[in-house]
Amino acid sequence: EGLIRISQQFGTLYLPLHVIRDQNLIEKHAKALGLDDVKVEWAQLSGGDAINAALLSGSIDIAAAGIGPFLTLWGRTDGAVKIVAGLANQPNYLITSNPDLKTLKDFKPTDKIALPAVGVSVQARILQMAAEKEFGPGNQGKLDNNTISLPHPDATAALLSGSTEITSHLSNTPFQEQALKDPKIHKIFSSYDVLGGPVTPTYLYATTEWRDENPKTFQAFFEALKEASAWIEANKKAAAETYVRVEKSKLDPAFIQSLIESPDSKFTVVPSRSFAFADFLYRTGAIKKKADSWKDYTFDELHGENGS
Amino acid sequence: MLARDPVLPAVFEVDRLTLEYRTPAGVVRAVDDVSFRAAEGERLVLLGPSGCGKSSILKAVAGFLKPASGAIRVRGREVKGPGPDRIVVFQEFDQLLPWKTVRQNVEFPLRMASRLSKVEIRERSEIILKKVGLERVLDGYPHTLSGGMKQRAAIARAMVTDADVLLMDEPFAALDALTRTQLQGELLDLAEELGFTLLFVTHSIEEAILIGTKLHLLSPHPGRTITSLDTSEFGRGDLGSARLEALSREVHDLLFTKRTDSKAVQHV
Amino acid sequence: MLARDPVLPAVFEVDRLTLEYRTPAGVVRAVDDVSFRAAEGERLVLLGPSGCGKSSILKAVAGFLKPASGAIRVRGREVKGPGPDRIVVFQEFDQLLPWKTVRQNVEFPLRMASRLSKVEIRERSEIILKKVGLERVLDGYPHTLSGGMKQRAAIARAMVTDADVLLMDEPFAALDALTRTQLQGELLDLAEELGFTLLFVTHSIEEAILIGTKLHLLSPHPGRTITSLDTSEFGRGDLGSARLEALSREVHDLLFTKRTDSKAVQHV
Amino acid sequence: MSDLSLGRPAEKSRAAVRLRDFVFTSAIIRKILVLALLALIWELAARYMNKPILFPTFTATMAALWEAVTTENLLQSSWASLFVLLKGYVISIVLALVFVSLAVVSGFVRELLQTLISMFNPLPAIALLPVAMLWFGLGEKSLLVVLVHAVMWPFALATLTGFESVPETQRLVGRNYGLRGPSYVVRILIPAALPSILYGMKIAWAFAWRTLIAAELVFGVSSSSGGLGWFIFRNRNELFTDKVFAGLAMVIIIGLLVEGVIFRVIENVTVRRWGMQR
Amino acid sequence: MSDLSLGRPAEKSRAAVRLRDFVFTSAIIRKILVLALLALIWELAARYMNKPILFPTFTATMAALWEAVTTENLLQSSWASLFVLLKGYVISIVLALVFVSLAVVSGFVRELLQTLISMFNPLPAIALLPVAMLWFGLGEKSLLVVLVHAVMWPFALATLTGFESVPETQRLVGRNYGLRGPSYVVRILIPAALPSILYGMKIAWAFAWRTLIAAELVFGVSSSSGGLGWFIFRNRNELFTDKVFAGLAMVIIIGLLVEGVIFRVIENVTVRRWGMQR
Ligand SMILES: Nc1ncnc2c1ncn2[C@@H]1O[C@H](COP(=O)(O)OP(=O)(O)OP(=O)(O)O)[C@@H](O)[C@H]1O
Ligand SMILES: Nc1ncnc2c1ncn2[C@@H]1O[C@H](COP(=O)(O)OP(=O)(O)OP(=O)(O)O)[C@@H](O)[C@H]1O
Ligand SMILES: [Mg+2]
Ligand SMILES: [Mg+2]
Repeated sequence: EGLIRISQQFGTLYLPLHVIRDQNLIEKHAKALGLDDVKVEWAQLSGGDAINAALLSGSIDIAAAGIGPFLTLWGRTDGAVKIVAGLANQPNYLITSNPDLKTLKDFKPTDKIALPAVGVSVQARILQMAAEKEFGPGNQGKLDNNTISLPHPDATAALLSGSTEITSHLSNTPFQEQALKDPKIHKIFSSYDVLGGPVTPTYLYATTEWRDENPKTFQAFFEALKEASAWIEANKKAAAETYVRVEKSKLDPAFIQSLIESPDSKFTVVPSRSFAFADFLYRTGAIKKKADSWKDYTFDELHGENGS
Repeated sequence: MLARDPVLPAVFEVDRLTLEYRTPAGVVRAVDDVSFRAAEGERLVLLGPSGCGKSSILKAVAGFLKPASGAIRVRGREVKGPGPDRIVVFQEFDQLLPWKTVRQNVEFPLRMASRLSKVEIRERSEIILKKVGLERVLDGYPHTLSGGMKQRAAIARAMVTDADVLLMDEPFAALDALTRTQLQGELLDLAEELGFTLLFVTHSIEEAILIGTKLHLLSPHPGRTITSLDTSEFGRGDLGSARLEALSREVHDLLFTKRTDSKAVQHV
Repeated sequence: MLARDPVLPAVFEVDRLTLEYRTPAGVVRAVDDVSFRAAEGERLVLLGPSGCGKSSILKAVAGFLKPASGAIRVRGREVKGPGPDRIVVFQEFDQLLPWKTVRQNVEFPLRMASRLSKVEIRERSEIILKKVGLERVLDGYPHTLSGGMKQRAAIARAMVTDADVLLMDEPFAALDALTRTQLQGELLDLAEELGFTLLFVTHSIEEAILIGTKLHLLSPHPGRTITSLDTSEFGRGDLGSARLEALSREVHDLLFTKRTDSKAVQHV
Repeated sequence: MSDLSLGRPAEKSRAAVRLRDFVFTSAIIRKILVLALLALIWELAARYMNKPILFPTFTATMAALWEAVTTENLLQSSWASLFVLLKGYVISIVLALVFVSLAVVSGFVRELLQTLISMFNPLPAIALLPVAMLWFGLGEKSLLVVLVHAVMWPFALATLTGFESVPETQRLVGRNYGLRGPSYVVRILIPAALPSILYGMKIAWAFAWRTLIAAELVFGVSSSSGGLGWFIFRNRNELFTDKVFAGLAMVIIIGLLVEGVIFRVIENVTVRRWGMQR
Repeated sequence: MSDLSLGRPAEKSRAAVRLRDFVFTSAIIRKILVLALLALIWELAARYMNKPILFPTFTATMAALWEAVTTENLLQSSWASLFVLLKGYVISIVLALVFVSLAVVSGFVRELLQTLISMFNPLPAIALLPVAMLWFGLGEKSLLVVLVHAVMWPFALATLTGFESVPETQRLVGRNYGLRGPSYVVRILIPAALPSILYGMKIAWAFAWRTLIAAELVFGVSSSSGGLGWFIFRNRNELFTDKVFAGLAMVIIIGLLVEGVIFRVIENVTVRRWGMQR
């Protein structure tokens, strides 16, 4: 009790964490719960595997990573980690600089799609699900040979420069919005199209053990998160400024505000369409543990919500 | 005049020594069944053709080479390894430590022994360096010295130590006649003064007779004892004398004329 | 008997040569205003005390050291750098290439010149290696040789080349009396046979008189010319003769007794 | 490093002593002992930590290695990586040797090379990535560029240092026999600097692996042609830590083989035989 | 490498020649020329490619560098990284020296060290990360562990190779004057092997940077004070390629300073002065 270590990655998706940090919300809620002396530590980690390793080694208490790394960890630890909350609903776009590419069917073997961590990242899973939808069950791997592992910034730079074989990118906010500013780039699909509605790609998760040992800290964090999400939805301009301030970002605040204000984007703790991933991963054999509903891998606090 | 004087205890004693080197092509026997001994204050000179194993014997006495058979005892105790009680002047030019100046090289053994104060060490080193004629390059590094100067610095480093056993491998080979004579004199003076025991290798028969109280002659590779001679009666005064020249010629003949060992021994 | 013979064209000619080394402590003058010349087939011996600059002169003639002033000409052309027309035997023991066997070391210059077939190269090398007494270690690597054996291998490597200018820096310093005499003989034989021109450094005055047709005496550091002597009339036959001994003593006095240069020249 | 290492050990009479001597002198047996000891430490540490997902035991890793080799074509992936690696390695070494040889001839090239080395050596390989992509596109070519960058500078530095430490006399001997330019480098400098060059090759080998694995993780593999790095990456993402360690064990095994067999043999027939290194 | 480098250049009369000589012999001026040349090549290549998002020009990079230094505390971030780096560097070098010194005394330690080197040297630093986290948690300690791993093995190998190449005679001299154990290592082996050790230190320096930057990308920072790697990572994520290059330029500048000032001075007062290296 009294110590919480939270990991963070780059991007506006993690805005609730920035807000919590900026407004000292955990401390506030801890106090309300009678926990006076709470210490919050922030760890900047990148990559789901590093974050999972940090969580498992007890170096952090709250992990923030994509649904893919989470489900893998959940499966491998046989349910010893669970989702605390989603971060936000945000779409991932498949964008391309090749005007001939309109649907997945148009991809020829030479049209390379960049995404982080071929085969395992959220983006890779989305592409597989899209392929399954497009080409039918069992064909989810059809475009695997077109994919290239490349971190988002490098992929975006490659796409924008237009001088490499990379013509497409299954991207992420804010890279996709930055890329789409270029008139040569167009969108092929959004993850919302593939999954049929808003998707929460990234989650906060913790071990059940930690939660059992630190119920109050956990509660304070959860409340803080809820407040932060609500505050963002209510104060989008201030939220953008918070992001710029906390991240010391050099991005234009107006641009960040436009990201937050995008109709596709919604900050909420409630998971959306996570079960589609769990089901897909189990069906395709990527995880061995079967979930019957999204509630199997989330903490009770969320179960009252209208999640999926 | 066979050099056996069982009354005086031996300072070092080499007993049926055989030395071998392992090479990829097989074992090379460098020294075969050589025995000698030197008592306190004696100066034993090894003489023998190039490659006969003189340096190897010296290294074995210094403790760098383990005998294939036989024994080496220094003051009665078997040699287990090298030590500052037996200071060596090597044959190689690169025996000065290149990262030390000439002065530092000479001071080095004194600092290691650390019985003297810094000032004393400095003074002693300077005196000895003046004796070998290196006062001009006290603070030069070894790589700026000529071959002979390197050798002189190495000699100075050995002479400064007060060691009571000195092992010197052709120390004067790269010196001109005058410097050589001077340093021979210095060495003999020091020997008289300090009474150290010396194992000395040289190719000059005259030098051997002059320096040594005992000569030990070795046959060509692998080195075997030809004979031992007592030359303690020869001193600096005999330089150029007929007596010395006669002995020189005798030694030359012993070394380089093929005869059986027994004959040689009889002859002595 | 001043060595000036303007009729014969000079093979190498050193003209008012000054050599300097730059060190962190300042410039060291090693050789000061030295001139000499050697005509075809002459054998010039440099004699002088340790550190007087003999090796430096040799290296300058070989093209490794640039004169601070003065000129060096070989067959009339200024020396610009080293070359296989002037083969050097260095003073250092580490001049053999450690990654080649003795045989390969000796074959090396022949292979570089590549005028001979492999078989010829092999034969010639073996003959010369036999002459210097290294037939036992043909396929040994240099680090397994004794000091004298290394020197002999280096001599063999130089003698095998047929170079018409040889520069030898105390090549026989680490050899025993017999081997030394033998190799002196070999060198003189070869000189007669091939007629090469030789620049030779030694500390033995007798050797100098025996080998050289001309002696060039140098004063202590920095080396300045004391005088030049013609010794072409002395040959192997004079070994031990009174004539040779008298000259030896004279040279010794010239070298090591302090007198002015002018006097020395008059004396000659 | 015994003082007496030049000589033959004195004969000892008892068999036990002989055996001990044999064990302690035979390089292979000593190596196996060391490896067994390390494996034991690993096993105990892992058992003590008891976090198989982060740090599997030695036995679990070996089992995973066996499984990966038999069912997942690990050997083939290793070969794929090794092949790229060897290409990059050879290119780097040849390039570096050429560059360093030029530096021997020209003071300007030397300064240039030294500057390039001190500039590029500290740069992480990933920094080169965007530029490499720009010029060489995706896939093996860029991978090779990154690999060459990682390997070439340290090797060039080793070679340059080695060349600079060649004893004066040997240099002079080479010049004296008329060697210049390439034949001087090949016949004098390279053999005389071989200890440093071999050291450079070992370092280059190690860093080629480090970089290749890291580069395969970060970019440039399409999923079909996965190498060892890809194998590790995939299993790490799926939290099959035992397989991750199996992949790393593969790297170690290859490293031990190359070091213990290839480099050791080369050293024995060259620098040790020549007395240039003990 | 001139044949005649031992001697003073012959006096030449004309001022032009003097000037040329000065330019070509003065190390600093030559270095500046080389750097200017490289900057020019960079500028031209970048202008020709005209893809600022992948490869900004030299001038743009310098402008970004200036801006980062003046407004974004780049110097402070660099110092933060440098501080960690120096800590890891010193630890590695001390550890390696102790380990190698033990290896000098004991054949077993030597075999162990050689085995460890050939095992760990090819392992990418990130592979150690999970295990390091398990033992040392997040933050500087783990960073140091990863750094030490990256730096220690190559340095130890360099030192070991150097020790093995110490000329026999110098070794014997040390023994002869009664040196053994640590004082033998300190007074004989280390100075005699200094060219190799300095080379090892240069390599270690380079790899410390490579690793630190890469590790800061993955580890990020646990505290508020981001290092240089973090600066690069953040700007890469925001697609400010010129700032990414500015961060890399900072690494290069530090590298050039360390190489051109510290290491050069050390070399001049040691190995070059002693005639052990040209
Ligand atoms: N490291 C070694 N490995 C193999 N053989 C060696 C080694 N060192 C010396 N030898 C051999 O041992 C023999 C004796 O060598 P040593 O150096 O003792 O001779 P030496 O009498 O000193 O000769 P010199 O007068 O030429 O110096 C030589 O034949 C040589 O070939
Ligand atoms: N690399 C160098 N740097 C500075 N000074 C040097 C260098 N080499 C030689 N010297 C100096 O030049 C002088 C002449 O040296 P050189 O080697 O030519 O002498 P030498 O006549 O061959 O002596 P020796 O008979 O002892 O071999 C010496 O005083 C020496 O100190
Ligand atoms: Mg000897
Ligand atoms: Mg000399």
